[in-house]
Amino acid sequence: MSHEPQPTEAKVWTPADPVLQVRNLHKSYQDQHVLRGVEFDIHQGQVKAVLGPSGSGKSTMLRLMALLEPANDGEILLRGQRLGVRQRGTTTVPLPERELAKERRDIGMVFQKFNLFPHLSACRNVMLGLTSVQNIPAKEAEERAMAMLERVGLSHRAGHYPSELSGGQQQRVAIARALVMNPSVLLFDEPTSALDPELVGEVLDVMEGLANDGMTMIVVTHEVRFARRVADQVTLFDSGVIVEQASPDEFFDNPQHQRTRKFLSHVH
Amino acid sequence: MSHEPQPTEAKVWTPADPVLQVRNLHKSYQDQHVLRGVEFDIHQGQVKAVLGPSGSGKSTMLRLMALLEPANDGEILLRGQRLGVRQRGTTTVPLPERELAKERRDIGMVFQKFNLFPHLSACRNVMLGLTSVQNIPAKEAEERAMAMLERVGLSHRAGHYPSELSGGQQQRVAIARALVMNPSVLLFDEPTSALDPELVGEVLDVMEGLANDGMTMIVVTHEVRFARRVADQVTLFDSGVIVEQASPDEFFDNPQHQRTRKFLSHVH
Amino acid sequence: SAAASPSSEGKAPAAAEAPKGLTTAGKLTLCIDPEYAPLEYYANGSSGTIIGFDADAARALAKHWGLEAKFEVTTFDGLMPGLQTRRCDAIFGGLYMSEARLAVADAAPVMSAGPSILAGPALAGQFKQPLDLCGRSVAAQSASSNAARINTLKDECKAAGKDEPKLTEYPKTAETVLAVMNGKSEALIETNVAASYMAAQNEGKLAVAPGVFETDTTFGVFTRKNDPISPVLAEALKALHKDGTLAQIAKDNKLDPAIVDVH
Amino acid sequence: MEFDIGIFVQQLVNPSYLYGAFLSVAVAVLALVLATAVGFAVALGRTSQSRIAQGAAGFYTWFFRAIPALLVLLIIWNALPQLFPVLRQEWFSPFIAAFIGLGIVEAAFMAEIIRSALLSIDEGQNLAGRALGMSPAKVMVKVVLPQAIRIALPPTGNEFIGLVKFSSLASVISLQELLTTAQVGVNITFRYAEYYAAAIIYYLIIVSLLTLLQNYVEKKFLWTSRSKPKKPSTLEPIGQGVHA
Amino acid sequence: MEFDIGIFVQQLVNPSYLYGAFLSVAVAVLALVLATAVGFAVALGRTSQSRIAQGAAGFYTWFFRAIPALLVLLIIWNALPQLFPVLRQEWFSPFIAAFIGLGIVEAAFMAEIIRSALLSIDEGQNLAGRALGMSPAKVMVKVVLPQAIRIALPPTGNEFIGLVKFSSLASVISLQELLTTAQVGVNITFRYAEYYAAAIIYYLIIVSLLTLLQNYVEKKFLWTSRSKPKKPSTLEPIGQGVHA
Ligand SMILES: Nc1ncnc2c1ncn2[C@@H]1O[C@H](COP(=O)(O)OP(=O)(O)OP(=O)(O)O)[C@@H](O)[C@H]1O
Ligand SMILES: Nc1ncnc2c1ncn2[C@@H]1O[C@H](COP(=O)(O)OP(=O)(O)OP(=O)(O)O)[C@@H](O)[C@H]1O
Ligand SMILES: [Mg+2]
Ligand SMILES: [Mg+2]
Repeated sequence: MSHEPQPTEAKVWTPADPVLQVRNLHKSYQDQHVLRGVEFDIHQGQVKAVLGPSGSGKSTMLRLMALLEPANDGEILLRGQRLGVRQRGTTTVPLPERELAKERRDIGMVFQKFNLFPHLSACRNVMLGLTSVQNIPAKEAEERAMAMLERVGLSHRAGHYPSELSGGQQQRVAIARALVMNPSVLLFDEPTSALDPELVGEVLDVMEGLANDGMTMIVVTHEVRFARRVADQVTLFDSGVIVEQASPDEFFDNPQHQRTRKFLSHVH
Repeated sequence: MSHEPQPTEAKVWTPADPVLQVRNLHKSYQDQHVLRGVEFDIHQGQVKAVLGPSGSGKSTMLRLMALLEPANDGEILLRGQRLGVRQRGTTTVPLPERELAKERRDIGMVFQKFNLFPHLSACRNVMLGLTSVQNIPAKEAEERAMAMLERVGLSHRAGHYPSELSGGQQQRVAIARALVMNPSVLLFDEPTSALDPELVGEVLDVMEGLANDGMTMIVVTHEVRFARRVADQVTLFDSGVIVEQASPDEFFDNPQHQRTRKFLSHVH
Repeated sequence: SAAASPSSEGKAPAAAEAPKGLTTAGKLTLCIDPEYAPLEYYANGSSGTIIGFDADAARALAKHWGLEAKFEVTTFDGLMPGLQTRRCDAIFGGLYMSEARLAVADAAPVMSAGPSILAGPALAGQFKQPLDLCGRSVAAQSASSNAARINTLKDECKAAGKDEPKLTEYPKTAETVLAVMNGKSEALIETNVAASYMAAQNEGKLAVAPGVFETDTTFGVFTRKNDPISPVLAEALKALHKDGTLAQIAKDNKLDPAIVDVH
Repeated sequence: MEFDIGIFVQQLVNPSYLYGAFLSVAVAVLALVLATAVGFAVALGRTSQSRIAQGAAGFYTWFFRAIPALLVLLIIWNALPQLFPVLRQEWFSPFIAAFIGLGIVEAAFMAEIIRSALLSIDEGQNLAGRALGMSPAKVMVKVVLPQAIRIALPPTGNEFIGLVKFSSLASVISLQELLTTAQVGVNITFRYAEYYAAAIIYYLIIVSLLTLLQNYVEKKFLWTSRSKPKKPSTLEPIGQGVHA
Repeated sequence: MEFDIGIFVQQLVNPSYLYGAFLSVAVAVLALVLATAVGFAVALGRTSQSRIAQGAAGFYTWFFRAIPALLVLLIIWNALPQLFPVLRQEWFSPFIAAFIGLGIVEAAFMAEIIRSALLSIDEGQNLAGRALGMSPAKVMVKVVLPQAIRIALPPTGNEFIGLVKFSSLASVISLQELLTTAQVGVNITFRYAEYYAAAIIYYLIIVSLLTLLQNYVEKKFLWTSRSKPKKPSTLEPIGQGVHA
């Protein structure tokens, strides 16, 4: 850790501090200002549900947190350490792609469309990060992958290819693939909205299990019942800013903002 | 009308009789028996909501009713007239494709993925049936198409192409396209399940308007609130047969069958 | 320079009886591949009238019968099929009368010819006899009798205890010239009449090595096998030779008149 | 032998090159028209229910995919007239034989392009058309074909450019198109560099013009109410094609 | 002149045809390997951020799409050795010049095939790979390429069949492959029907074998745990290709 005093990490991080902090995050595409100063914290073991209308920037925020795209401004701190940049003298410069790749291992991501690798079996999908990023020998990687598939209830499908799995099964494999890397935070981008209604449950069940096991999670979702039951905190996102942030009961039963009430009347 | 007494149309049809009757409908694909004796009636101006798990044969039933595929067995009667076949002596033979095309005009269909013609503007999508099937002059067809677009609230988008419309707008154009042919029955196959949650409302609103205007409609949907508010009758479909058929209140609040209760616990 | 044949300026002999069954009535149609100077080629390189010894001789032949000459332009590959499909009555194309060809078509001799060796001016002087080519790389037009001659030379070299010549075959004569000028091959073998023309066109770069090979083969005018035209045409060519027409045409095309003495 | 700019320029403005280029393009256009018509029939055959139609169409594509176009040209020009005396007449010129021969071979490739374009149209389009009461033929003409054309356009454009270069094969049946014009000149004058350079210039111009035309036509098929295209246009369209 | 079955059969078993066929296939294989390597670089250039790389790659495809392969072969064989004396040596055989020349031209087409295959891979694949912490190169090798290969396989197979027929162009630089073998025979004997028929048989056999090979390889890329293929296999794969 740097001994130079730095603006946002003035004090040493302790486990009581938020594991992930987002400060004043901004992102623009061409002339479109998509994120306009997003700020929040999440503590170890917390589950945060993010709601918001289409186009409000939810996916963009997750991509930035997963270091898949650079922010235009603002900071993301993991255990007090700023991600995606390094200090050079008094200026911060973006990390080169190789260094970014290393930091990404600590943050897992699950996508709306699963994004499984179609040319690899379920087991090999889960193994790939271990063998090609962590350089773990194939045999050990396979054992760990199988254990993770067991955890999402799919060890009997390990040899099947994504095209042979239902949507719900694919998403569970995708969760196992992210989980096996042992990330500090797991990000979910509408993990069930590409699924048939009957398949949603099996994925939400797996996610609820993770939450109970103490995984730190940020979940963009439209599943109100899930948010109410599993989340520690629910957030409404609109036009690139956080409008409301509250406990599930507060959020759904006693929203403070007009915008939240309007949104809930659509989705609820 | 034939003077020979025929098994299923023994009596002359009167407006008090069901406008559409489905009798003992069977359909198999290869070794899969998808529809296994579907039976129901629908009266003029009624709205029937069809629920059921994925793969239960809902879409197949609609395709058969729209005469897009032949049934293996059973009958579909429109105003007492059997569709899709003609009597030759004592045997019934399937109609040739040209005759089928004529009968299809009387039954409109709205698809889950809209299936608008991407190479035609919204207005021309609606016009095509008039000009190329009913041989109506372009000028008159355009007027009627514009009136229909007005009805679904899209006359200001008439010149736009499908790729330039939102999903909700596309589905409304698709409804106008079916409606302009002046069908006796309108079939909907999960008309909102390909839409973003925020766009569902505008399509359901249009459909509710149609129902209020007295359109006879069969709607396969997962939108429980819509089914409850708009439908006259709700049907649960499972494994190719109708399991339960009741008024919305009966269906949702007091289902008779175990299968219905199980299904509702998932979707509700 | 379409030569006026002597028969056109001197006393015109009464036209001999024209053969029957011509492709086009009143015309003598000839398949020709006008890419072979100085026997047949376009006046302007790639366009214009077809000129050269063969072209002039064909015109004289037609005139002999009181007909008009008509050229059916074909590639080399298309000459024989053109004859077979009756697109033309005969081929005037600088074709050797080889045994294999005589098995499928008739031919009447029109000029004597033989292989000649072309090389850079310095090297050309060193070639005096066929065995001087042993161990050398030689370019030839593919499927030509000249290429076949190099193949027989291989055995002769071996018998003489020397290295075989290395033969490379190209589809067109122009590419054989290029091969020598680029140093891909040391020499090229080409029919004597065409060889002189090539040397003239590429003066300073290519020279003929004179007298390496005997002039022991014959160019013929080909007709369909056992076609009634065949004997008539042979007679006519004899007549044109006898009255000096062919010799004059050779002279007009800057060829040695002696080459038409094939009867 | 040095590059003689004078000869090069003289060839560049030589009308016989222009005429050769015209022949190349004309043969290519007619061959493509023929290939599209035959290819459409073959494509329908391959997607048809009838076993016989499938077999015949399959044989056609197999056979003409395997045979070099050069051989087909030689056969059409040299062998067919022996069987059909009508082909010995004056009208059966190298030009006609060339476009028919190239068209017949190209049809095997166009059939595959058209087939995969037809197959790529979503089945829902067919359903929607039939649900409106359109006859199968109407659905094909009004709904499927306009969309299939858009998909078939880029590869067809590439095939067309291929055909232009390909027409040089017709020199074997004595059609003196662009490349042959240069080759004949070379055979007499031995001025390789100048003659071939002139031909290259012509090819570059022709293909560039055709590519611009292709981009223009493709833009017509973007199906937007705005006039500005969605994709940036480049000189080279996506997809592969013939080359010669 | 009648068709002489004896001569036909004699040609069919003539080892020089077999050798010519071998040369055709060998030139095609090496040209395709070269074209894939160069084409991959050009495809990366065209999708790169750098203006210069884009321009250079764009120029390459434009130029070699326009120029007939015949001219490229003539230039490589005749002009390049004048500039680079090393090419005047013995090792620079017609065979080597042929596969380099055809490979360079074909690279322009392979570049487009590879580019569109790379572009067709869903961006989500890239995201998922990077989210796991893979470096861009790893993502390319482990995630994108295996999927792009599957998409590029059918058109590449077609290009390969085209190259086999195409290798006959190399007769212009004195490579005597299959078609040239037949042509030479025809010019010596004038027996065109028998010789060309023998060549046709060879082409049909070669292309049929290659098509079977292509189907076999494509089945390997179906990515199912079952061994049975999902799609019915046919002799002709979808997509277009070169033809000669
Ligand atoms: N790579 C990009 N380039 C340009 N604009 C983009 C890009 N990604 C997102 N946008 C724009 O940013 C805005 C926010 O998009 P984002 O996907 O983050 O929204 P979202 O809240 O996830 O919406 P949804 O619920 O539809 O997924 C949108 O207007 C979108 O068009
Ligand atoms: N054309 C077809 N060929 C073969 N099988 C088919 C075909 N169409 C449907 N099926 C099969 O018939 C069964 C019923 O399909 P159908 O699409 O009617 O179900 P569904 O109730 O509409 O389901 P969903 O809610 O997923 O749309 C499925 O198992 C499906 O695989
Ligand atoms: Mg999103
Ligand atoms: Mg369905």
